[in-house]
Amino acid sequence: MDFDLTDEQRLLADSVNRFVSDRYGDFEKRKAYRAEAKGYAAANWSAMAEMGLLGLPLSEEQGGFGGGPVEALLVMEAIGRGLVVEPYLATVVLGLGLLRRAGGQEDLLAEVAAGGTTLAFAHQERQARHDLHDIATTARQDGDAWVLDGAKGVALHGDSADRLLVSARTAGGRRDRAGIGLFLLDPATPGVTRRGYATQDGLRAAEVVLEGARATLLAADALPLIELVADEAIAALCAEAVGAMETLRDLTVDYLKTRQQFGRPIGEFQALQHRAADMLVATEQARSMAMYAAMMVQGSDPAARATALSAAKALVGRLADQLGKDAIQLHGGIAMTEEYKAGHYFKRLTMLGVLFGDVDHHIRRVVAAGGLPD
Amino acid sequence: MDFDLTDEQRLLADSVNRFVSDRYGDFEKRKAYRAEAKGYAAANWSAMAEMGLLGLPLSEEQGGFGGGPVEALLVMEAIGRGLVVEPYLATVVLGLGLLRRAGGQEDLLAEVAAGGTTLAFAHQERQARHDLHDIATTARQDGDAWVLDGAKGVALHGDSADRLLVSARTAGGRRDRAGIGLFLLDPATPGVTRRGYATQDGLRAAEVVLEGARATLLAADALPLIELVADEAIAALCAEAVGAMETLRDLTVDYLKTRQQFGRPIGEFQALQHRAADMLVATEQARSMAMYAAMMVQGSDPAARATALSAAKALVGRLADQLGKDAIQLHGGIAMTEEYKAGHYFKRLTMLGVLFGDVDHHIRRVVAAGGLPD
Amino acid sequence: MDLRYTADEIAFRDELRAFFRREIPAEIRRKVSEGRKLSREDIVTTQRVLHAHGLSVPNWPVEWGGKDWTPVQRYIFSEEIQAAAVPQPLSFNVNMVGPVIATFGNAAQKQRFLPPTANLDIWWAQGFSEPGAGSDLASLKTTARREGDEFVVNGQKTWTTLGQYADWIFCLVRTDPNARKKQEGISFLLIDMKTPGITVRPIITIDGGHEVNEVFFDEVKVPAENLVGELNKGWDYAKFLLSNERIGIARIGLTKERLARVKRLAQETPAGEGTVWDDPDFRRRLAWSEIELKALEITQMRVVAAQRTRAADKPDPSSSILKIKGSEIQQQATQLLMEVAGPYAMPRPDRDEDGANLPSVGPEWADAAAPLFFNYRKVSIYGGSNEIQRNIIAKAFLGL
Amino acid sequence: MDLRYTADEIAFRDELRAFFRREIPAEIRRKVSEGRKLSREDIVTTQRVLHAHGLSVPNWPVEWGGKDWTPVQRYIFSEEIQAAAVPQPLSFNVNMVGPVIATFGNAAQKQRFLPPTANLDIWWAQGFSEPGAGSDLASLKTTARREGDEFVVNGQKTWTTLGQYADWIFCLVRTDPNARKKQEGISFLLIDMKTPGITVRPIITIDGGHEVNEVFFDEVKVPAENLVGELNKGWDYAKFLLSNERIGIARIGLTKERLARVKRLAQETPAGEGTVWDDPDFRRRLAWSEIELKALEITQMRVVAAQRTRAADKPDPSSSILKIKGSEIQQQATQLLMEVAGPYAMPRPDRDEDGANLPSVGPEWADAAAPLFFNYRKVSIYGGSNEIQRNIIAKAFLGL
Repeated sequence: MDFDLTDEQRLLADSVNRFVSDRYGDFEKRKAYRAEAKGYAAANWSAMAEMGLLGLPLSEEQGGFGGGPVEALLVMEAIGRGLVVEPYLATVVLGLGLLRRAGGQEDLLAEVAAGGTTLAFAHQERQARHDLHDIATTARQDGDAWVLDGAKGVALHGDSADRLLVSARTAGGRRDRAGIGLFLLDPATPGVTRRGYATQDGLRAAEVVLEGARATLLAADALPLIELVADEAIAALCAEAVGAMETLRDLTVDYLKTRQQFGRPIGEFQALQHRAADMLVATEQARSMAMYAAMMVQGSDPAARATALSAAKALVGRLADQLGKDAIQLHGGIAMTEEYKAGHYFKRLTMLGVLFGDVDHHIRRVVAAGGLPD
Repeated sequence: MDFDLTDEQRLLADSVNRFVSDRYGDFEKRKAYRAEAKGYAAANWSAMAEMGLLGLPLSEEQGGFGGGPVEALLVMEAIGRGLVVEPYLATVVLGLGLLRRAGGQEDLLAEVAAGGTTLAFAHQERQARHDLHDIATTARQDGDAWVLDGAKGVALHGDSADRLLVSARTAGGRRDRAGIGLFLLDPATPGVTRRGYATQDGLRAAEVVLEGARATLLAADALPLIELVADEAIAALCAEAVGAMETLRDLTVDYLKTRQQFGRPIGEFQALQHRAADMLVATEQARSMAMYAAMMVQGSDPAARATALSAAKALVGRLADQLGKDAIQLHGGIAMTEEYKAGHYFKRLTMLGVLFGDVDHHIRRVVAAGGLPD
Repeated sequence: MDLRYTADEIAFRDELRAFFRREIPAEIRRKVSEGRKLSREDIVTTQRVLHAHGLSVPNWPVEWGGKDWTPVQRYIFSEEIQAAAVPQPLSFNVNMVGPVIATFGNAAQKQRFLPPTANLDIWWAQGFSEPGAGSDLASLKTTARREGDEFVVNGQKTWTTLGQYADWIFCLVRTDPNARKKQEGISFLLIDMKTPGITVRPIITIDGGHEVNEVFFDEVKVPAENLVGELNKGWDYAKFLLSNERIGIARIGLTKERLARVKRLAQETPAGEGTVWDDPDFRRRLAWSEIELKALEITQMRVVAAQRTRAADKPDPSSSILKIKGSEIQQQATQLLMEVAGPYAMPRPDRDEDGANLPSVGPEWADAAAPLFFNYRKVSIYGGSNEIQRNIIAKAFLGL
Repeated sequence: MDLRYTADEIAFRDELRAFFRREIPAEIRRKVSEGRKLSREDIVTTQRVLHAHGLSVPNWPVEWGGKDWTPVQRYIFSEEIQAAAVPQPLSFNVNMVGPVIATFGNAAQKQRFLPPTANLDIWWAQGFSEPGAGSDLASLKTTARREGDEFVVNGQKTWTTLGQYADWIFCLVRTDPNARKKQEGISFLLIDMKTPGITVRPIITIDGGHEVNEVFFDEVKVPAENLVGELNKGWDYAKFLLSNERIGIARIGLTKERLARVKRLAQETPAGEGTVWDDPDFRRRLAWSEIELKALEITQMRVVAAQRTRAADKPDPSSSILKIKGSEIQQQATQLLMEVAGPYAMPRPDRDEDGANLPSVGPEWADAAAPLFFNYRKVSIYGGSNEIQRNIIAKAFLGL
């Protein structure tokens, strides 16, 4: 058992943290990034490519670092601390997570790692809510290609992605686990309509309508792969939440020290001190659970992995929800303003709670499994 | 809408409150009452009879006061304040509640009201948990009498009661709603074995084994009656909980004012002040819910009544649990000692939470009903 | 004791119920129900309909348009107007400045201000909060110095709700900077928003809405006749006003309506093989909110009933209880709604060039769910934060 | 970073696991598992078995019987001994007075006390708490005045856990009543419980148990050679001792075992058509406890790992986190068990004339459920209440 980072990991953490503090230390910059055409900063994306972050999970032969869950944790925690708006989750965690395992797209992997191509995963459907296997979009074979029909929603950064990874049903009924294929799609293909929009936390997403859109099959019966990558995304989101929680807690504690009321810093009021202490406890418990997620996402038994990741998502979700609310409350009115940082962390934490299943959804899965795996 | 007590109600409240403060104001006396043969004070019971409390729900023709849920609420709240150990719930709320409605036992009603006879309701069975309709004890007819076989548990004050009201199945399967009869039984009858014991909150209860015990049928298909009286018991327990919560809160606030630590009364610490404030909020919310219970237990629709009473039991249970724990915590070690009052209130509140169904049981019923009645 | 309404009370309730649904435009009520922002016109239209039927200021003295209702009738009015999702008469006018003028103003002020205040011909804003003051309201710094027949006002107010619509603002200003206690030396001044030297700057909140403002005063000249009551006694009037403000702060009727709506939408929103409503965890949490709300409703009824007999100056913890629990349950309701929306709580539709919303991405109601959740964090902060309410309970009622 | 055990660590764990189950009597382990009271003999027997195998005092210096384990090995030992429901070596001996004597005692004291302390030939009690002191430990009033070769001790200690079994007691006593700060002028004294003038009075707790005591000192004569370390430096030794006390205070292994037992019993306890385990609400709450415990387990591992590198005098919030969350989850486990018992949590079997329990009324385990729940309220009070822990986090770590 070893909690120390390796030298490589420490180097990675240092460079990501430096990137985040350079580019996001001034919160005003984030507003400018969001105002760019794609909703994030092209220059930041290039910088991430140069640092090797975009090829992180690829093997060395593929031009990457062979980074695993611990490396993902380090990057995502920093992303959480800065409320980074670039499409790292969409392109690297989800996109490359699927693409590198589906195989057969080595050139595209290299383009993504180089920062030239971004990816998005169009999987979610409106009726499905949080059930990954609930897919109504259909795929029928037409010669070598496949033709997709259906509608996908809330595809993260799907508005600006250069390639879409799309799940569609090649066989079976809407809620069957078998018969879900994974496809690669150029959004410029005829029959693809995208509606992009901002999300409540200041990132971007898209609705994607597919009407006879031609696509390439990456993997048949891809649900196990999709579930694995969704679990990796959950681990990443847990780490991002920890980073955001930590920053929001520090922001709150700083505010308590400086804000004067009734002639003294409000941080001298014991009731507020205890709330701040609970924020520290929550952050540390969430951090432990994010580590658990990183550890368990590597497990060989998919059922145990799924239960463990659900447990992590549920607990981090619950802790983040409470910490976010407490941060707003302890700040008072100032945190209700768009100008101030705290509200943006709160909103991101709230949306992290929704992404890939909310607390209810995940605790229900743990209950159905009879509790945590040994 | 009227929250004022009538003159009669005010008189009743005054006299019960006086009784409780006279007889239970000195907490040491309670220990002495519990040490008497029946686990409560014979003299207190006589006094309650003289005050007319034991005939409270009987009509004036039956020698009572025609007291309804509001009168029961006033009495039970006072009982909660004093942690009264006499078998009021067992004999008056449950016993008379069943007996007076089953009819045909006018002499016995009068004896109970006069204090000469106590009652207990032996209904609970071990496999049934909180389900009132789960009855395995059987009754078969033998001439005019009925013969009972089975086992009943945790019959409140069943060890000392002069007469037992027993539910038993005359027809149907263990969990059928139909076919449950209500019987009257003299515990001296051959075939009745009682094992009495103290309960964790210092009251008494009994296990009752029935082996060919002969009994009188009071009511056939009695489940609706049993459910009504159980709902009345729930309303009474809610009121008792409010009385106990109020006293425990006052005890805690007094302690905070007097206990010195770090050179000042601990009640000056804001974190403890806020916990005490929450105890006040909880008490008032519980009081409101006990009133709701008293109002709704009179309703004509049994389904709406059951849902409302479940809601009351669930909320009061949750509030009492939290308040009890907070009271112990705010006191610190002293409240962990048997000598000090607070722990006894905590224990009673804990057991009130178990009696007639715990929080989980009742919130589940509200959920199954789709929410509160209009 | 009888918690049921009398026949007369039921008749009164049914009459109001029918009136609200008949007279107030359905589109306005739908906005309230969905937690969407109301326009200035929505609020003005509603209040004028109420006023035309003598229902805009029932809590005022009868001679100025009030009603001689029992506390129970007032309670029913307040609950029914919320349950019908009718925008309540503008609180700044009806619960705040109106009663202050009616009670402490002179005859000329009453004559001049009360009728247009009741009909919302004057839209009032509240100028109490200042930057840095927060819950310590009395530490305000905005000054008014007397110069001849005028006061000259300098300073800044903040969190001025709907100040962008306001015609007039009632302000607490410091008229005696040398008073021994900070509560002394404060006066209550009525200021025309059109007076030169006043600047209103919007504060955009985390839900993206423009509901509150900063208001700057730079050498603003106010006729001395706009002083309400006595000089340096403004704190007394403010306390009177704040105790009125807490009336209805629990917003039980509105929350009840919102929870019913959550239930309806959960039953309509697909999830797995069925709908969100099939999820017992969701239903359990909704049930807890309903139950807590029921308890609070009865608590509020008890407060109403006690108003007849309670001495006005006796400390009463009930308004603090209503504030704490009422805000908590309001917040729960917004969170439950957001959970029904699920992933479709995420989109925040862009606006077109004119600032109008583009069509919804998900179900129309789902767009508003997360912003409402964000926005409602305010209800445990404003009106004396829930921490301040716990201080009040501990000190004034428990004697700690 | 790798949260998995190495092969060596797994071998170490498996060896301990087998050892505990093989060498410690099953009846004793069953008592621990069920939360029943242990007799003095149970604890002595266990510790002597451990001592015979060199495992009673692994945290001591090697020359006095300790083990040169890595932090991870220590962690594994602590978890496995709890998971096997083995009574832990008596904390007063092993974690408290032993390390103090080994670190601050003189050679004669080490020689005299350490071997019998390790083998539980001496049963130690802790004489720190006093009536009225509570969390303000340093305000203690028990005095020791020097008279020739002796100290004469007067005063009272309280909450003396298992003091009824004690052979010796280690006490904080005030030796300089005129010291400027209350933390100064305190000394650390070892006292033979058989000395005339000592009276032990039981405190019965709300679960009906006799676990704690009051200890009175009336002109008790203690040889001066029983002073540990320097005169008036006792507070330093006490702080050293208390930081050791918090090792393992979260009792994660034990709680894990208890939650597993709750699960088993829920599966065996009938309810409706099935068992308690069929109730998703119950399972959900159990799952939350399991999940929170998992997070805490990793937090504890992180603390263990950090011990290698952390400066000993640097403030560390982790022991406070372990205390707060550990006590909360321990309490949850006892409440879940009580809920499984249902109505059969109520009976409290009478005792016969000899004080022995009569047979259980319900299932045997159910008898102990409510008393354990009551008793475990203590874990958020003792060892520095959870409120004190929050103060520590706020002040020492957050700088508030």
